[in-house]
Amino acid sequence: MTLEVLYFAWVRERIGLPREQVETQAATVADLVAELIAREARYEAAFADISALRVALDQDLADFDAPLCGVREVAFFPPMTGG
Amino acid sequence: MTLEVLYFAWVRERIGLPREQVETQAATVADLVAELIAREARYEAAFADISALRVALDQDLADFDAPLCGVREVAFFPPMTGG
Amino acid sequence: MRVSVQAEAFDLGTELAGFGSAGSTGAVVTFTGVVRDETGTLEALEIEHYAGMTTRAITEIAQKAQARWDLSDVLVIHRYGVLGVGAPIMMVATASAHRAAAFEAAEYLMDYLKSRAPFWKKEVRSEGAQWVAAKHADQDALDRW
Amino acid sequence: MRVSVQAEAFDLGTELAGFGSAGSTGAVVTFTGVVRDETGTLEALEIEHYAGMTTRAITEIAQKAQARWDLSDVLVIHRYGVLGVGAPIMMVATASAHRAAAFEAAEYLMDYLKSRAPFWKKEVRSEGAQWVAAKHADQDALDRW
Repeated sequence: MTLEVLYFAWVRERIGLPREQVETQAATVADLVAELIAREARYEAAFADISALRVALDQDLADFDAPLCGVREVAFFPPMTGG
Repeated sequence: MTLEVLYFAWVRERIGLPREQVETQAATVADLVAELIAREARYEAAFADISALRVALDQDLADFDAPLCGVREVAFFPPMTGG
Repeated sequence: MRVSVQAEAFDLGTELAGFGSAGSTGAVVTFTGVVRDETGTLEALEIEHYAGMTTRAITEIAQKAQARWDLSDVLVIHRYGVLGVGAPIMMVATASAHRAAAFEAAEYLMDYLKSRAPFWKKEVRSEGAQWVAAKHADQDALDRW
Repeated sequence: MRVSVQAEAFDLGTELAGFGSAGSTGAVVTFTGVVRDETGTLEALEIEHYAGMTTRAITEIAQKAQARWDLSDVLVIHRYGVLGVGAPIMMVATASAHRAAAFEAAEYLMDYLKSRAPFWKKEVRSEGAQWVAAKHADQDALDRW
Protein backbone atom coordinates (compact mmCIF):
# COMPACT_ATOMS: atom_id res chain seq x y z
CA MET A 1 0.00 0.00 0.00
CA THR A 2 1.01 3.65 -0.43
CA LEU A 3 0.86 5.84 2.65
CA GLU A 4 1.02 9.60 2.85
CA VAL A 5 3.43 10.17 5.77
CA LEU A 6 3.60 13.62 7.43
CA TYR A 7 6.16 15.01 9.87
CA PHE A 8 5.81 18.07 12.11
CA ALA A 9 7.98 20.29 14.32
CA TRP A 10 11.38 18.78 15.20
CA VAL A 11 10.43 15.44 13.66
CA ARG A 12 10.05 17.28 10.34
CA GLU A 13 13.36 19.08 10.88
CA ARG A 14 15.30 15.90 11.69
CA ILE A 15 13.91 13.99 8.72
CA GLY A 16 14.29 17.04 6.51
CA LEU A 17 10.92 17.01 4.79
CA PRO A 18 7.31 17.75 5.73
CA ARG A 19 5.71 14.79 3.90
CA GLU A 20 6.46 11.89 1.62
CA GLN A 21 4.78 8.89 0.08
CA VAL A 22 5.89 5.56 1.51
CA GLU A 23 5.31 2.22 -0.18
CA THR A 24 5.04 -0.35 2.61
CA GLN A 25 3.55 -3.62 3.78
CA ALA A 26 3.84 -2.63 7.47
CA ALA A 27 0.98 -4.02 9.56
CA THR A 28 1.20 -1.50 12.39
CA VAL A 29 2.57 1.97 13.07
CA ALA A 30 5.44 0.39 15.00
CA ASP A 31 6.30 -1.76 11.97
CA LEU A 32 6.31 1.36 9.76
CA VAL A 33 8.62 3.15 12.21
CA ALA A 34 11.00 0.15 12.16
CA GLU A 35 11.06 0.25 8.34
CA LEU A 36 11.80 3.98 8.31
CA ILE A 37 14.56 3.67 10.94
CA ALA A 38 16.22 0.97 8.81
CA ARG A 39 16.35 3.37 5.83
CA GLU A 40 18.64 6.21 6.92
CA ALA A 41 20.27 7.82 9.96
CA ARG A 42 17.96 10.86 9.83
CA TYR A 43 14.94 8.61 10.45
CA GLU A 44 16.80 6.90 13.27
CA ALA A 45 17.46 10.34 14.80
CA ALA A 46 13.82 11.34 14.52
CA PHE A 47 12.41 8.07 15.92
CA ALA A 48 15.13 7.43 18.54
CA ASP A 49 12.72 7.85 21.44
CA ILE A 50 9.24 6.72 20.45
CA SER A 51 7.86 7.69 23.89
CA ALA A 52 8.57 11.34 23.00
CA LEU A 53 6.37 11.09 19.88
CA ARG A 54 2.72 11.06 18.98
CA VAL A 55 1.06 9.57 15.91
CA ALA A 56 -2.20 10.34 14.11
CA LEU A 57 -3.89 8.02 11.59
CA ASP A 58 -6.10 9.82 9.09
CA GLN A 59 -6.07 12.85 11.43
CA ASP A 60 -7.06 11.00 14.59
CA LEU A 61 -4.63 10.42 17.46
CA ALA A 62 -3.66 6.75 17.67
CA ASP A 63 -1.24 4.36 19.39
CA PHE A 64 1.97 2.97 17.94
CA ASP A 65 0.54 -0.55 17.96
CA ALA A 66 -2.48 0.51 15.89
CA PRO A 67 -2.99 -1.40 12.59
CA LEU A 68 -2.43 0.47 9.32
CA CYS A 69 -5.09 -1.48 7.40
CA GLY A 70 -7.24 1.00 5.45
CA VAL A 71 -5.20 4.01 6.58
CA ARG A 72 -4.18 6.63 4.00
CA GLU A 73 -2.40 9.29 6.06
CA VAL A 74 0.06 8.81 8.94
CA ALA A 75 1.46 11.79 10.85
CA PHE A 76 4.34 11.79 13.34
CA PHE A 77 4.98 14.70 15.71
CA PRO A 78 6.12 15.62 19.23
CA PRO A 79 3.56 16.26 22.00
CA MET A 80 1.42 19.28 21.12
CA THR A 81 2.20 22.67 22.59
CA GLY A 82 -0.68 24.82 21.39
CA GLY A 83 -3.02 26.97 23.44
CA MET B 1 -23.82 60.69 69.62
CA THR B 2 -25.34 61.26 66.20
CA LEU B 3 -25.11 58.41 63.72
CA GLU B 4 -25.76 58.51 59.99
CA VAL B 5 -27.83 55.35 59.43
CA LEU B 6 -28.27 53.96 55.90
CA TYR B 7 -30.66 51.31 54.59
CA PHE B 8 -30.46 49.39 51.33
CA ALA B 9 -32.63 47.10 49.19
CA TRP B 10 -35.66 45.65 51.02
CA VAL B 11 -34.46 47.02 54.35
CA ARG B 12 -34.76 50.51 52.81
CA GLU B 13 -38.18 49.67 51.39
CA ARG B 14 -39.57 48.35 54.68
CA ILE B 15 -38.32 51.32 56.69
CA GLY B 16 -39.37 53.70 53.95
CA LEU B 17 -36.26 55.84 53.72
CA PRO B 18 -32.70 55.47 52.45
CA ARG B 19 -30.94 57.24 55.34
CA GLU B 20 -31.57 59.17 58.53
CA GLN B 21 -29.68 60.68 61.42
CA VAL B 22 -30.16 58.84 64.71
CA GLU B 23 -29.35 60.30 68.11
CA THR B 24 -28.38 57.40 70.33
CA GLN B 25 -26.33 56.16 73.29
CA ALA B 26 -26.30 52.56 71.98
CA ALA B 27 -23.05 50.77 72.78
CA THR B 28 -23.25 48.15 70.03
CA VAL B 29 -24.98 47.57 66.70
CA ALA B 30 -27.36 45.16 68.44
CA ASP B 31 -28.29 47.86 70.97
CA LEU B 32 -28.99 50.29 68.12
CA VAL B 33 -31.19 47.72 66.40
CA ALA B 34 -33.13 47.19 69.65
CA GLU B 35 -33.70 50.95 69.93
CA LEU B 36 -34.92 51.20 66.35
CA ILE B 37 -37.25 48.20 66.74
CA ALA B 38 -38.79 49.84 69.81
CA ARG B 39 -39.61 52.94 67.76
CA GLU B 40 -42.13 51.81 65.15
CA ALA B 41 -43.57 48.73 63.47
CA ARG B 42 -41.73 49.42 60.18
CA TYR B 43 -38.38 49.04 61.95
CA GLU B 44 -39.62 45.88 63.60
CA ALA B 45 -40.56 44.56 60.14
CA ALA B 46 -37.14 45.41 58.74
CA PHE B 47 -35.16 43.95 61.64
CA ALA B 48 -37.41 40.95 62.37
CA ASP B 49 -34.73 38.43 61.37
CA ILE B 50 -31.27 39.79 62.14
CA SER B 51 -29.64 36.65 60.68
CA ALA B 52 -30.96 37.74 57.26
CA LEU B 53 -29.14 41.07 57.54
CA ARG B 54 -25.63 42.45 57.18
CA VAL B 55 -24.17 45.59 58.76
CA ALA B 56 -21.29 47.87 57.76
CA LEU B 57 -19.63 50.39 60.09
CA ASP B 58 -18.00 53.30 58.27
CA GLN B 59 -18.15 51.23 55.06
CA ASP B 60 -16.55 48.11 56.46
CA LEU B 61 -18.50 44.89 57.04
CA ALA B 62 -18.95 44.27 60.79
CA ASP B 63 -20.78 42.05 63.26
CA PHE B 64 -23.94 42.94 65.18
CA ASP B 65 -22.05 42.81 68.47
CA ALA B 66 -19.47 45.36 67.26
CA PRO B 67 -19.12 48.53 69.40
CA LEU B 68 -20.33 51.84 67.95
CA CYS B 69 -17.68 53.92 69.71
CA GLY B 70 -16.14 56.34 67.20
CA VAL B 71 -18.42 55.18 64.38
CA ARG B 72 -20.09 57.81 62.17
CA GLU B 73 -21.95 55.75 59.57
CA VAL B 74 -23.94 52.54 60.07
CA ALA B 75 -25.49 50.72 57.10
CA PHE B 76 -28.02 47.87 57.22
CA PHE B 77 -28.74 45.67 54.21
CA PRO B 78 -29.58 42.13 53.07
CA PRO B 79 -26.80 39.78 51.85
CA MET B 80 -25.22 41.18 48.71
CA THR B 81 -26.26 39.88 45.30
CA GLY B 82 -23.87 41.63 42.92
CA GLY B 83 -21.60 40.12 40.31
CA MET C 1 -5.32 47.79 38.58
CA ARG C 2 -8.48 49.62 37.60
CA VAL C 3 -11.85 49.58 39.38
CA SER C 4 -14.93 51.34 38.03
CA VAL C 5 -18.44 51.54 39.48
CA GLN C 6 -20.66 53.13 36.88
CA ALA C 7 -24.19 53.48 35.48
CA GLU C 8 -23.01 53.48 31.86
CA ALA C 9 -22.74 50.38 29.70
CA PHE C 10 -19.26 49.19 28.80
CA ASP C 11 -17.72 47.45 25.82
CA LEU C 12 -15.41 44.54 26.61
CA GLY C 13 -13.13 45.20 23.64
CA THR C 14 -12.76 48.89 24.47
CA GLU C 15 -12.11 48.23 28.15
CA LEU C 16 -9.42 45.67 27.33
CA ALA C 17 -7.42 47.97 25.02
CA GLY C 18 -3.94 48.03 26.57
CA PHE C 19 -4.96 45.64 29.34
CA GLY C 20 -2.13 43.43 30.54
CA SER C 21 0.26 44.88 27.97
CA ALA C 22 3.35 43.99 30.04
CA GLY C 23 5.71 41.60 28.25
CA SER C 24 5.21 39.13 31.10
CA THR C 25 1.52 38.64 30.26
CA GLY C 26 0.83 35.28 28.65
CA ALA C 27 -2.80 34.78 29.66
CA VAL C 28 -5.82 37.06 29.93
CA VAL C 29 -9.10 35.81 31.41
CA THR C 30 -12.32 37.82 31.37
CA PHE C 31 -15.70 37.23 32.95
CA THR C 32 -18.75 39.20 31.89
CA GLY C 33 -22.07 39.00 33.72
CA VAL C 34 -25.12 39.59 31.53
CA VAL C 35 -28.80 40.23 32.41
CA ARG C 36 -30.42 36.86 31.82
CA ASP C 37 -34.07 36.09 31.14
CA GLU C 38 -34.80 32.40 30.89
CA THR C 39 -38.58 32.74 31.28
CA GLY C 40 -39.13 35.64 28.89
CA THR C 41 -40.90 37.70 31.58
CA LEU C 42 -38.11 39.96 32.80
CA GLU C 43 -38.65 43.64 32.02
CA ALA C 44 -35.56 45.01 33.73
CA LEU C 45 -32.96 44.39 36.39
CA GLU C 46 -32.48 47.18 38.93
CA ILE C 47 -29.13 47.28 40.68
CA GLU C 48 -28.82 49.28 43.89
CA HIS C 49 -25.45 49.90 45.49
CA TYR C 50 -23.90 51.51 48.54
CA ALA C 51 -22.06 54.29 46.75
CA GLY C 52 -19.73 55.15 49.64
CA MET C 53 -18.55 51.57 49.98
CA THR C 54 -18.55 49.89 46.54
CA THR C 55 -15.29 51.14 45.04
CA ARG C 56 -13.49 50.61 48.31
CA ALA C 57 -14.86 47.08 48.80
CA ILE C 58 -14.00 46.07 45.22
CA THR C 59 -10.51 47.56 45.48
CA GLU C 60 -9.85 45.55 48.63
CA ILE C 61 -10.99 42.34 46.91
CA ALA C 62 -8.77 43.10 43.90
CA GLN C 63 -5.79 43.78 46.17
CA LYS C 64 -6.30 40.44 47.90
CA ALA C 65 -6.27 38.72 44.50
CA GLN C 66 -3.04 40.55 43.60
CA ALA C 67 -1.44 39.46 46.87
CA ARG C 68 -2.37 35.85 46.21
CA TRP C 69 -1.50 35.46 42.53
CA ASP C 70 1.21 36.96 40.35
CA LEU C 71 -0.99 39.21 38.22
CA SER C 72 0.30 41.72 35.70
CA ASP C 73 -3.08 43.48 35.57
CA VAL C 74 -6.58 43.45 37.12
CA LEU C 75 -9.75 45.19 35.98
CA VAL C 76 -13.18 45.25 37.63
CA ILE C 77 -16.21 47.12 36.31
CA HIS C 78 -19.62 46.94 38.01
CA ARG C 79 -22.73 48.81 36.91
CA TYR C 80 -25.72 50.04 38.89
CA GLY C 81 -29.11 51.38 37.81
CA VAL C 82 -31.76 49.93 35.50
CA LEU C 83 -30.51 47.34 32.99
CA GLY C 84 -32.36 45.53 30.20
CA VAL C 85 -32.13 41.87 29.18
CA GLY C 86 -28.81 41.10 27.49
CA ALA C 87 -27.10 44.14 28.99
CA PRO C 88 -23.66 43.64 30.57
CA ILE C 89 -23.83 43.93 34.37
CA MET C 90 -20.20 43.69 35.30
CA MET C 91 -16.86 42.32 34.21
CA VAL C 92 -13.54 41.27 35.63
CA ALA C 93 -10.30 40.73 33.74
CA THR C 94 -7.05 39.24 34.99
CA ALA C 95 -3.65 39.06 33.29
CA SER C 96 -0.83 36.75 34.33
CA ALA C 97 2.14 34.87 32.90
CA HIS C 98 0.27 31.56 33.14
CA ARG C 99 -3.29 30.45 32.57
CA ALA C 100 -3.91 28.79 35.93
CA ALA C 101 -3.26 32.03 37.85
CA ALA C 102 -5.41 34.09 35.49
CA PHE C 103 -8.34 31.65 35.74
CA GLU C 104 -8.11 31.23 39.51
CA ALA C 105 -7.84 34.96 40.18
CA ALA C 106 -10.86 35.70 37.97
CA GLU C 107 -12.95 33.08 39.78
CA TYR C 108 -11.78 34.40 43.14
CA LEU C 109 -12.77 37.95 42.18
CA MET C 110 -16.20 36.76 41.06
CA ASP C 111 -16.83 34.73 44.21
CA TYR C 112 -15.92 37.66 46.46
CA LEU C 113 -17.76 40.26 44.41
CA LYS C 114 -20.93 38.15 44.65
CA SER C 115 -20.87 38.01 48.44
CA ARG C 116 -18.78 40.96 49.60
CA ALA C 117 -19.42 43.91 47.28
CA PRO C 118 -22.48 45.97 48.28
CA PHE C 119 -24.79 45.53 45.29
CA TRP C 120 -28.39 44.30 45.35
CA LYS C 121 -30.40 43.12 42.36
CA LYS C 122 -34.15 43.50 41.91
CA GLU C 123 -35.98 41.72 39.10
CA VAL C 124 -38.81 43.72 37.58
CA ARG C 125 -41.45 41.57 35.88
CA SER C 126 -44.96 42.35 34.63
CA GLU C 127 -46.36 40.51 37.65
CA GLY C 128 -44.27 42.57 40.07
CA ALA C 129 -40.76 43.28 41.31
CA GLN C 130 -38.70 41.07 43.58
CA TRP C 131 -35.31 41.34 45.25
CA VAL C 132 -32.94 38.57 44.21
CA ALA C 133 -32.12 36.37 47.21
CA ALA C 134 -28.50 35.57 47.98
CA LYS C 135 -27.65 31.96 47.14
CA HIS C 136 -26.14 29.62 49.69
CA ALA C 137 -23.97 28.34 46.85
CA ASP C 138 -22.47 31.82 46.45
CA GLN C 139 -21.65 31.98 50.15
CA ASP C 140 -20.24 28.45 50.06
CA ALA C 141 -18.08 29.37 47.05
CA LEU C 142 -15.91 31.48 49.36
CA ASP C 143 -14.90 28.42 51.35
CA ARG C 144 -12.70 27.12 48.55
CA TRP C 145 -10.28 30.05 48.82
CA MET D 1 -20.27 27.14 18.00
CA ARG D 2 -17.52 28.66 15.89
CA VAL D 3 -13.98 27.36 15.34
CA SER D 4 -11.37 29.25 13.36
CA VAL D 5 -7.76 28.31 12.59
CA GLN D 6 -6.10 31.31 10.98
CA ALA D 7 -2.87 33.19 10.37
CA GLU D 8 -4.48 36.60 10.85
CA ALA D 9 -4.58 38.45 14.16
CA PHE D 10 -7.97 38.77 15.85
CA ASP D 11 -9.62 41.37 18.04
CA LEU D 12 -11.39 40.05 21.13
CA GLY D 13 -14.11 42.71 21.06
CA THR D 14 -14.86 42.15 17.36
CA GLU D 15 -14.94 38.37 17.74
CA LEU D 16 -17.35 38.62 20.69
CA ALA D 17 -19.91 40.81 18.89
CA GLY D 18 -23.14 38.83 19.10
CA PHE D 19 -21.47 36.02 21.05
CA GLY D 20 -23.82 34.29 23.50
CA SER D 21 -26.67 36.62 22.60
CA ALA D 22 -29.33 34.08 23.65
CA GLY D 23 -31.56 35.34 26.50
CA SER D 24 -30.39 32.40 28.58
CA THR D 25 -26.78 33.68 28.70
CA GLY D 26 -25.84 35.08 32.09
CA ALA D 27 -22.09 34.53 32.03
CA VAL D 28 -19.39 34.85 29.37
CA VAL D 29 -15.80 33.74 30.06
CA THR D 30 -12.93 34.37 27.68
CA PHE D 31 -9.33 33.24 27.69
CA THR D 32 -6.72 34.85 25.47
CA GLY D 33 -3.22 33.45 25.08
CA VAL D 34 -0.57 36.08 24.36
CA VAL D 35 3.06 35.76 23.18
CA ARG D 36 5.05 36.30 26.38
CA ASP D 37 8.64 37.41 26.77
CA GLU D 38 9.82 37.47 30.35
CA THR D 39 13.53 37.62 29.51
CA GLY D 40 13.39 40.29 26.80
CA THR D 41 15.19 38.04 24.30
CA LEU D 42 12.29 36.63 22.29
CA GLU D 43 12.23 37.76 18.66
CA ALA D 44 9.24 35.76 17.52
CA LEU D 45 7.09 32.73 18.18
CA GLU D 46 6.55 30.39 15.24
CA ILE D 47 3.47 28.21 15.38
CA GLU D 48 3.31 25.17 13.13
CA HIS D 49 0.11 23.18 12.77
CA TYR D 50 -1.27 20.08 11.07
CA ALA D 51 -3.66 21.83 8.72
CA GLY D 52 -5.71 18.74 7.87
CA MET D 53 -6.35 17.96 11.53
CA THR D 54 -6.55 21.20 13.54
CA THR D 55 -10.11 22.35 12.83
CA ARG D 56 -11.39 18.84 13.24
CA ALA D 57 -9.53 18.26 16.53
CA ILE D 58 -10.69 21.59 17.98
CA THR D 59 -14.28 20.98 16.89
CA GLU D 60 -14.26 17.61 18.66
CA ILE D 61 -12.93 19.21 21.86
CA ALA D 62 -15.58 21.94 21.69
CA GLN D 63 -18.32 19.35 21.15
CA LYS D 64 -17.16 17.45 24.20
CA ALA D 65 -17.39 20.66 26.24
CA GLN D 66 -20.90 21.25 24.93
CA ALA D 67 -21.94 17.73 25.87
CA ARG D 68 -20.62 18.20 29.39
CA TRP D 69 -21.88 21.70 30.24
CA ASP D 70 -25.01 23.62 29.30
CA LEU D 71 -23.41 26.19 27.02
CA SER D 72 -25.33 28.72 24.95
CA ASP D 73 -22.25 29.45 22.81
CA VAL D 74 -18.63 28.38 22.27
CA LEU D 75 -15.88 30.08 20.26
CA VAL D 76 -12.30 28.91 19.63
CA ILE D 77 -9.74 30.77 17.53
CA HIS D 78 -6.17 29.55 17.13
CA ARG D 79 -3.50 31.20 15.01
CA TYR D 80 -0.47 29.75 13.23
CA GLY D 81 2.56 31.39 11.62
CA VAL D 82 5.07 33.90 12.95
CA LEU D 83 3.86 36.01 15.91
CA GLY D 84 5.57 38.87 17.74
CA VAL D 85 5.72 39.55 21.48
CA GLY D 86 2.36 40.70 22.82
CA ALA D 87 0.44 39.24 19.88
CA PRO D 88 -2.67 37.16 20.62
CA ILE D 89 -2.06 33.45 19.93
CA MET D 90 -5.50 32.03 20.52
CA MET D 91 -8.73 32.56 22.39
CA VAL D 92 -11.67 30.61 23.70
CA ALA D 93 -15.02 32.00 24.82
CA THR D 94 -17.85 30.21 26.57
CA ALA D 95 -21.39 31.42 27.34
CA SER D 96 -23.71 29.83 29.86
CA ALA D 97 -26.55 30.68 32.22
CA HIS D 98 -24.24 30.42 35.23
CA ARG D 99 -20.65 31.38 35.94
CA ALA D 100 -19.42 28.00 37.18
CA ALA D 101 -20.26 26.28 33.87
CA ALA D 102 -18.72 29.09 31.81
CA PHE D 103 -15.47 29.02 33.84
CA GLU D 104 -15.18 25.23 33.91
CA ALA D 105 -15.87 24.83 30.19
CA ALA D 106 -13.26 27.50 29.31
CA GLU D 107 -10.63 25.76 31.47
CA TYR D 108 -11.55 22.39 29.98
CA LEU D 109 -11.18 23.76 26.44
CA MET D 110 -7.78 25.24 27.31
CA ASP D 111 -6.51 22.05 28.93
CA TYR D 112 -7.51 19.94 25.92
CA LEU D 113 -6.29 22.44 23.31
CA LYS D 114 -2.87 22.46 25.00
CA SER D 115 -2.44 18.69 24.78
CA ARG D 116 -4.75 17.50 22.00
CA ALA D 117 -4.80 20.13 19.25
CA PRO D 118 -1.95 19.70 16.74
CA PHE D 119 0.01 22.94 17.19
CA TRP D 120 3.72 23.28 17.96
CA LYS D 121 5.47 26.40 19.16
CA LYS D 122 9.05 27.39 18.38
CA GLU D 123 10.74 30.25 20.20
CA VAL D 124 13.08 32.30 18.02
CA ARG D 125 15.75 34.17 19.98
CA SER D 126 18.92 35.95 18.89
CA GLU D 127 20.94 33.01 20.25
CA GLY D 128 18.89 30.50 18.26
CA ALA D 129 15.51 28.86 17.85
CA GLN D 130 14.06 26.16 20.08
CA TRP D 131 10.90 24.06 20.05
CA VAL D 132 8.81 24.54 23.18
CA ALA D 133 8.67 21.30 25.16
CA ALA D 134 5.31 19.98 26.33
CA LYS D 135 4.85 20.40 30.07
CA HIS D 136 4.00 17.48 32.31
CA ALA D 137 1.68 19.91 34.10
CA ASP D 138 -0.31 20.35 30.90
CA GLN D 139 -0.67 16.62 30.47
CA ASP D 140 -1.59 16.22 34.14
CA ALA D 141 -4.21 18.98 33.80
CA LEU D 142 -6.33 16.58 31.74
CA ASP D 143 -6.67 14.22 34.69
CA ARG D 144 -9.02 16.57 36.52
CA TRP D 145 -11.75 16.23 33.89
